[in-house]
Amino acid sequence: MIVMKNISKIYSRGDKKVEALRSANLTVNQGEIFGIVGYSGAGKSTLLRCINMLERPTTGIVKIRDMEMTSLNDTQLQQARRKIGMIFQHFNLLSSSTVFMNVAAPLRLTNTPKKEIEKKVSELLNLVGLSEQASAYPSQLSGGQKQRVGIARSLANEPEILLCDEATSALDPETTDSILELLMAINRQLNLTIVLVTHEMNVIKKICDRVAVMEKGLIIEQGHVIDLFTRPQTPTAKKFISTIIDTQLPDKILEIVKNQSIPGLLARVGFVGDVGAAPLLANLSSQFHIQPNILYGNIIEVKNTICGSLIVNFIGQHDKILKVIRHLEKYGLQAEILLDVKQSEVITEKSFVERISV
Amino acid sequence: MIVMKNISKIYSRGDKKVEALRSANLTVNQGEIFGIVGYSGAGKSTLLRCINMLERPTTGIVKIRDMEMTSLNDTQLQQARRKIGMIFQHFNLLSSSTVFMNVAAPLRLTNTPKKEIEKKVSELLNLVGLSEQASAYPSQLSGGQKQRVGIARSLANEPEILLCDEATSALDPETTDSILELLMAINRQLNLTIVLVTHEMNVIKKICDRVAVMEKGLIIEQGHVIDLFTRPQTPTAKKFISTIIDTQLPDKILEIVKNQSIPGLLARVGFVGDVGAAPLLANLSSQFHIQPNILYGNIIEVKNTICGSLIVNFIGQHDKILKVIRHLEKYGLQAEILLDVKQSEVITEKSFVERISV
Amino acid sequence: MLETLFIKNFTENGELYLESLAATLQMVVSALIIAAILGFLIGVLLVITREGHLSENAKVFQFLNVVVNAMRSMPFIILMVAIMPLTKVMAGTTIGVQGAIVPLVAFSAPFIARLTESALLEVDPGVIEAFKAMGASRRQIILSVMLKEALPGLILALTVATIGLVGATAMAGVVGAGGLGDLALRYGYQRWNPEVMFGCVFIIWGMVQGIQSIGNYLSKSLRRK
Amino acid sequence: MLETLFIKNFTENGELYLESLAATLQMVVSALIIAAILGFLIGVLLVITREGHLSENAKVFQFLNVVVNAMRSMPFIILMVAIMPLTKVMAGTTIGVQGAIVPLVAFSAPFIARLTESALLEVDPGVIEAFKAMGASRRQIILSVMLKEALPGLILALTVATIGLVGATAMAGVVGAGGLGDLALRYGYQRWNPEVMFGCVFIIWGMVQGIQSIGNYLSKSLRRK
Amino acid sequence: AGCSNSDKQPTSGNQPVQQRTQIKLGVTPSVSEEVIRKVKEVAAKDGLDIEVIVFSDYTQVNRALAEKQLDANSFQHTGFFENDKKTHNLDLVKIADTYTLPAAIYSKKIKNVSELPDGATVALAGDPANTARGLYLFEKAGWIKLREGAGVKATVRDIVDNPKKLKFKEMDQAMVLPMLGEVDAAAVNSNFALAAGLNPQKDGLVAEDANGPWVNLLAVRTAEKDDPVFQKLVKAFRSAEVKQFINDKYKGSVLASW
Ligand SMILES: Nc1ncnc2c1ncn2[C@@H]1O[C@H](COP(=O)(O)OP(=O)(O)OP(=O)(O)O)[C@@H](O)[C@H]1O
Ligand SMILES: Nc1ncnc2c1ncn2[C@@H]1O[C@H](COP(=O)(O)OP(=O)(O)OP(=O)(O)O)[C@@H](O)[C@H]1O
Ligand SMILES: [Mg+2]
Ligand SMILES: [Mg+2]
Repeated sequence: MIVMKNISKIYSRGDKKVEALRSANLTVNQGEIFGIVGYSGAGKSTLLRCINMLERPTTGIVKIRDMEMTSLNDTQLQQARRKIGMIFQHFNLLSSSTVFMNVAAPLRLTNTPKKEIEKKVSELLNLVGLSEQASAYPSQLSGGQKQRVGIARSLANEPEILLCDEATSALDPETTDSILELLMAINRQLNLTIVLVTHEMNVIKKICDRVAVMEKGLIIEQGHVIDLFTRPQTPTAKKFISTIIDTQLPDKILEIVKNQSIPGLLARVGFVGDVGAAPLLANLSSQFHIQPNILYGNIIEVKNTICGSLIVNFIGQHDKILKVIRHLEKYGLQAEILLDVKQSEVITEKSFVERISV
Repeated sequence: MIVMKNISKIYSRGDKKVEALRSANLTVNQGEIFGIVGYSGAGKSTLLRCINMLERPTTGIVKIRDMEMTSLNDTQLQQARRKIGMIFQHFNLLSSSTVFMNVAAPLRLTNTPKKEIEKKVSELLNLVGLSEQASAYPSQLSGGQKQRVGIARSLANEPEILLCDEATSALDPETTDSILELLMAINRQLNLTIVLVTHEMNVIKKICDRVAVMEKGLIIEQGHVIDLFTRPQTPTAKKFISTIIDTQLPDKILEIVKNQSIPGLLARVGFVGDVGAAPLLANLSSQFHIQPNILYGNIIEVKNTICGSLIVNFIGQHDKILKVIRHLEKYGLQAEILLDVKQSEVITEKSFVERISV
Repeated sequence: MLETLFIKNFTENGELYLESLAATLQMVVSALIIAAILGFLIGVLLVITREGHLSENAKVFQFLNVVVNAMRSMPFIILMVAIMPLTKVMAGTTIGVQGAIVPLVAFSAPFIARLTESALLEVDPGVIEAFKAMGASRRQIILSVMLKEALPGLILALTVATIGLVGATAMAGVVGAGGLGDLALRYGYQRWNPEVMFGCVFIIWGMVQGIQSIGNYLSKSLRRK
Repeated sequence: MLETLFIKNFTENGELYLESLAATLQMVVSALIIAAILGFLIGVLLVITREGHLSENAKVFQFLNVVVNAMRSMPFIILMVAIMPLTKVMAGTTIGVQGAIVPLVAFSAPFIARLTESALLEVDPGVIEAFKAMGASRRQIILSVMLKEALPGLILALTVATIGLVGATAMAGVVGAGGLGDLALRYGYQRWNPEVMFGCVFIIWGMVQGIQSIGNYLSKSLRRK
Repeated sequence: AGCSNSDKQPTSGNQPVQQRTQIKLGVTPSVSEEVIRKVKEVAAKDGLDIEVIVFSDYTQVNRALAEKQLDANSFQHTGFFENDKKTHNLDLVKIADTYTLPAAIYSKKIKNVSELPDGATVALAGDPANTARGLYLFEKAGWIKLREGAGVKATVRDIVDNPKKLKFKEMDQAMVLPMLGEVDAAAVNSNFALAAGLNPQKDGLVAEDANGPWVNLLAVRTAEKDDPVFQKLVKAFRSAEVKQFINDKYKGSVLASW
């Protein structure tokens, strides 16, 4: 659906050149919800803006279906853009128009009949929870309300592709959820393709199929969301994941473990999908006489797949525990030994923390 | 430190009156980091802006130390404001000034010597990771970079109170963390009082001492963060908490449980602090011959306190399980029975989900 | 005292004032309508043909820039003479109120163009971008975004221009068009008749005050920032 | 052909042009400096005394509004006559270049005030708020926020006003101030010396073009939106 | 700007000659306008309808007449008329002399022309109809010498001798008198002197002769000079009533030439 090849974008700032994008490559399939994450200034917005030519890439090719965006003339580009909705990081609303008129704008561009506009806009305002604000002006809205106007506007002309730049960053969780559900519904019903820049892993987790991680103008990691969540390759990806799967063992717990006198091993146990990790763990005690104490961790649902990451203190003899870990791995879990509890004193605090952090 | 009494604020929009605040009461102590959460449009920004009189409350009193802000004259208000930093939801940077000059602005207002300004600003830019952007103009920055300029600016004149309106909403987790650490450091070292509007529970969890939940212009819940996380009183609070302690059992897991033939009880087990919940659970199997299977849940650290919420499937006879639960409660855990696994078929899907959701 | 003087002045010279007021109004209104349309048009072109804007075109920009400057360089009377052949063709006459309108347009339009240009340059580029992204045509962006967003500024610009035009009509007496300004000059200034002079200035001031008030009011009630 | 005509014209009438150019420059520069300062001041006051602004004050606003309108109502020549006593006190004379400067200021300042007002009204209220929150004094907000943020607009306004002032100097001939515009009118137009007329217009156009180019350049390079 | 199709103008000029009862007549403000309004009254009794169009500047009136936008004009003296005809190549002709407005030198500083100090500043009107008059007055006062044959087109550039090193301020004719206090002496047209209550004969240091080249006139297009309508006009103008009006109103500052 969307193919971006070797996209680079160089801004000049005074006489300094800023490389916002350096040969980025991206393919988004039809009907997919594609997430882009990355640190502030990584080039996410720039990449997104290259898709609909708001920013002309310095080099590289952008194709949507088989249309080469970079080579379209003005009229063709206008036609192409009418099928692409966009939600802006800074909203970009008409300050002189009411909420209603802002949402109606894309419809008015295509001379939609007035009746239809009214119907469609009321519907959208209802969906984003702004029916009461229909006649307010943007300056009379709260931050989140403005963002919702932008969202409603981007959906008004039923686009085939939706580009979202931090579409929910100013929204509370409830509103975010309802917007995400709305996007998923449209995605399913109308086969809408969505490219979504965000820094909220909750958003990625809830709706994205695939995700790309950007850093310094490059796409450094790309793949299915589950893979990113369970096997992040780069430190950046790990950092992002850690916001919802927090596997950095807190000092508090560390202390408890250190003061423990019984021998054991501290390990991170990860699992994905319906492997029934919990029963497996629970059965260890009767099967192997090893007590698995879950000290810390999360089990979450990533787009219909359960995945978890737990810090487990296995109490018992080392050889037995190793057997247990083999056993777990046989069932598809990943286990990583972090610490020998009895020997913890010999490991310096620093290297210790390093070892147990994922 | 900050006392707000019976604050109401009525905007007029055309001939409609909008009650943005309806008799809100708030007390923030010296040196405290105080969070305000609430749905979009709840009145959070308005409340924050009433603290430094950017918005004059329609009724009510605002006191900072024993100074009544509402009755200050212009000069006094200016003096008072010099000790209050503010980070705006929409950044509000000088578009005609470089990043450096934007951050230097508060210092220049007080005629700080040039040398000192240079030192201070470089320091701040370094802290927010914008040293390289010092000579860029706001329009040349990414969203998150703009926000960081706003943060640096608000800290420039070493305020005693910092008002943050969604200060990290455009920031990636890494940058957010470093900003939050910075704020905590200043809070500890200089006894800075921080009032922080956000919709990210991660932020609340990481740095806030107390928190208020707003809805429709009212403060509907207020208290220590741990209490909010462990015993949220209102649906709004619960919704916010659920973004990081997700206790809404996914359908996937539900199915597994329903297809299980062994008798048992599904329960939510919550714990706070160093109760050693994990070993307790782990020991059940040997002590009571009850297998606790952790199906879902999170254990997180909320400002130095471990707290968790786990959905546990206790496998065994009901009477034994009830004994177990008593046992757990004795040790300070909370347990709530959600479902009789063997009888799950008689409970309708809907009421079932309702019951298991917190 | 002063009041009775005023009343005397206005009753005595009533017809004179009325006639001149009519001439002024006729000139201002006709010239304004045409000049505003032309000025907006040129102003829009001056903005969109700039570097990096909607229809970047250095040649058109330079051409318009030079023409507007050239017209603004000529003292009104010389401008009047310079375009007389055009006036003759367009208005059928070069004297009287009819003959004054074309030169007044030629005087006001470039001025309105410059003010329009200034106002349009203040429009938030982000909003223009949003409409580009929606697939709005150039015409749609100009009409529904630029002109709409700049409206409060444009109204103030038009107010300034209208008042400038009222001032310029004073010089239309050169081609025998009459009007309040001309009356003030002829009777008041040249014949040293302070009553008539101040009578005229007073009426003009009333007009100006009215125009400005309307402009301020409209601009303010449309400003939503 | 045309070129040689030009050269002949400028060498023959060289002294005349130089003298007039000097007079024009003297008038424009002196009047501009004073008018800009006054105009900025009044423009700022017209903004900050508005309802809901920095120093809301209906009386001051109304007073300035009326005065500015009154001054803009008077045809330049009448304004010149009306303020003659003031001119005498301030400039020591009412004739010549010296005597023309005060009226030119009185003509330009209200105009600059209006343009300043328009430009300042475009400043983002959010930024003003941010500085209020920092505890900036009114003076600091005006200087470091409003004037700074509106600078690109203010420069264009000043450009428009300067060119208007160049136009107005043509009328300063009324009090014997001379200048290019006056030369164009008296020698060129009234005595039908097309060469001189177009020579003058050409020089003025050169000035105007220069002023506009500088204005455009500065405004553009300062615009950071 | 010659317009060959100017016949289509909606003036009364294209009616059959005998039936013309209406003319458009151009004037400039002040005396010429005031006199013509009286003439209009008189002519009305004779069935002649005069539409008066006031031009606040001299430069357009002859041209408007030549282009048939007017039928006659009355605002200028002979010197200006002859010169304007030549420069703009206008086919116009005088049909009658009207009156003279003698200009004079006035001063608030000196009582006699010989008292004028060296380096003095003198003011005069800068427009083509009046500059030469001022300069010739200065020559008559013995202050300067003009180039031989400079005539009605004379400007300060035609001064060949300026022994007193006088500085000349050319200004709007209406401004000269109000500025009298600013300069050492000034040449002022009598319609302005009149308004200020000055009489050229009594108050002026040097005054023009009553019948120099500065006598005013009625002008029409050459082709129509024999149109009987203009005889009616001349008759009305040079009537006793008008003369009476002039004498009463201007008390000797304007001299009727009939
Ligand atoms: N100037 C105004 N005029 C009219 N209504 C306003 C104005 N400013 C805010 N409001 C309304 O007041 C209510 C509270 O706004 P506020 O900005 O305080 O919300 P918020 O809690 O900060 O929301 P968000 O999280 O979306 O920023 C909203 O419904 C908003 O529409
Ligand atoms: N117009 C511009 N001129 C110069 N540099 C620019 C411009 N726009 C963006 N940049 C730079 O390009 C880089 C990438 O910017 P971009 O907006 O794509 O970042 P982002 O990933 O969207 O960040 P954020 O999450 O903070 O919004 C940044 O370093 C920014 O400073
Ligand atoms: Mg971005
Ligand atoms: Mg808000």
